[in-house]
Amino acid sequence: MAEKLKEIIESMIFISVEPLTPEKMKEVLQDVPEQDVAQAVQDLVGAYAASEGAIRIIQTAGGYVFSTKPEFDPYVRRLLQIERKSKLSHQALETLSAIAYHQPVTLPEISAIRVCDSTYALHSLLEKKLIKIVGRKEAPGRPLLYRTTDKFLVYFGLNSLEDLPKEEELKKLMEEENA
Amino acid sequence: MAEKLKEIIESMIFISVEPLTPEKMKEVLQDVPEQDVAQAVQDLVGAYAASEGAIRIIQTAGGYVFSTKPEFDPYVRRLLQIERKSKLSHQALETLSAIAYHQPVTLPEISAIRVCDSTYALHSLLEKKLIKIVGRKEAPGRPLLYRTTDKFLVYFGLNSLEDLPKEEELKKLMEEENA
Amino acid sequence: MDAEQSYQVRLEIFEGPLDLLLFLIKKKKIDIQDIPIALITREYLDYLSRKDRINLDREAEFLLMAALLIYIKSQMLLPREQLLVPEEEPRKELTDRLMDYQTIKAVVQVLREKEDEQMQVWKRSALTSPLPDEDLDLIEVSLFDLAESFFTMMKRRQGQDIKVIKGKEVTMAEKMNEIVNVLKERHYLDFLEYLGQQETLEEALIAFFCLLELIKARLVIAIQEQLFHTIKVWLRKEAHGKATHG
Repeated sequence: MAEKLKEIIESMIFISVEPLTPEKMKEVLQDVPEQDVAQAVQDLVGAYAASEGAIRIIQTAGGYVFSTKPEFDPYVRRLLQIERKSKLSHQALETLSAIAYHQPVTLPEISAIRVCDSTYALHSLLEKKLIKIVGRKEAPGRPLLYRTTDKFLVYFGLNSLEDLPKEEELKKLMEEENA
Repeated sequence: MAEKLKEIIESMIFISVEPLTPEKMKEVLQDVPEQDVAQAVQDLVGAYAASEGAIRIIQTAGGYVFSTKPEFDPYVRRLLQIERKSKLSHQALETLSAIAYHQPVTLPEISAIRVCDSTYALHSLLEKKLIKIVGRKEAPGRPLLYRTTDKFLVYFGLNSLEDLPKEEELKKLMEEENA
Repeated sequence: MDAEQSYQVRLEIFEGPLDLLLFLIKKKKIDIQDIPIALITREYLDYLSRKDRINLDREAEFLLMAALLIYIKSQMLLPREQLLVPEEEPRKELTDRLMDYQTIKAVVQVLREKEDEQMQVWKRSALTSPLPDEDLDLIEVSLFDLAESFFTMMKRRQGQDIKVIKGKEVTMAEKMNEIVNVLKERHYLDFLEYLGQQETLEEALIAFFCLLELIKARLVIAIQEQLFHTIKVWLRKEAHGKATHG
């Protein structure tokens, strides 16, 4: 094991979500002398620091963790922003499902269905053009009515709203889970 | 930027939760010629493959992602205190195979191929997000159609559905089996 | 039966009728393109008669295949004026299905190997990112997620609504009569389903106690087939007359 000690520690730091502490390392590498582990960690950190690569190992919160070098921050940020935009959050998904099954529907109605204020989620769905405003409801305050768009159909690979799974179909599948 | 291209891509792959696709790279690196990006990716993957380190970059689901090398599996599991990753049941795997080779496909079709009711297996695959609903079949009862997901590719370390063994390869396997 | 065969048999847990058929075909060294139906049918039925060797949960599927085999056999015994073209051969569909299933079995093998490989490889799923990741929690959104999200939400809502106690007054006697009448009409009652149909929590509770009373009075019989499964309630036969006046 000794000759691979540096790499073993590398794999452990890589996979840890929290900074990997020397105590944790010790738990896994029980038979390895403490000073050997300490030396291997130092070698590893040094090797990454000396390399030309974009990642390094930093010591923080009493442990070790991989991080990108600061100079790559702009690219990382740009990437994360793009990834963020292209995904639906749980909030958005729940709001979208409420609209899909109840359309046309108003914001207060959606919030009532979800038992949760849905203003933010609604805006993000409008921005993504998955829903649209189709008019106002003849009700006190004349709230705006929302419907799903054609983009919604394309996003979920539907031909029409008729294609949405029916309650019975879903129920059958969900019951299997509890069986 | 050019001289740091390899490292920029490295930082992006490192930070990306899902396999980083060339399209995503392009979105961030708008002005960089496509072939330069492709070359840098190849250099980067090669450099990691050649290194002694514990991590490498693998190509899966049409993108790139960091992973540990298989030999460090015992240490990672000890660290995470995981006995073994749980495998798919035979039922689920057989159903998944039928879907992979016949997609898009309906539940009755899958059950017919297996001569075995596949509702339960289908649900567990949906829950694991290894398959997804992609629409309805234009047939009596308009049954839902299923397809494998990107997570399916990642799970089996495939880059695309093209990577699934071809008919001839399977035939060879079957002959060996019957020999 | 020799020792080797019994050993083999114990190892086999057939995944379905096709799996069993393929096993028999291999054992008898039969050409899949030219299956002697009479022989394979006999072998297959032989296996079924030793039921402990197949997965009993899917007995119906195994029996269905037996019926299909017998059907093919009878078709082949019918006198014909001319030879059938290969496509009309009743064995053709069976061969096709078996071939198809054989492919799937090979795929399973390949995927299992790949799964084994991937089991030893670790990727990072959670990362510390400089941006708040509240919007990053969904990796893949399918139509199923959308629909499931909706129906789960509705279920959650239903759970809340039942806490609202409405004004309707129901007595134990009324409820008991209602239950007995339902049982007479439908012969049995799904316990959970019935409770779920009650308009208010109060009414559901009354129904629950009524059922307990009826069970205690031995007017009805309640059976839970499996742990955590629903309970079914039947009217006892001897109770039919008595319960009318309930």
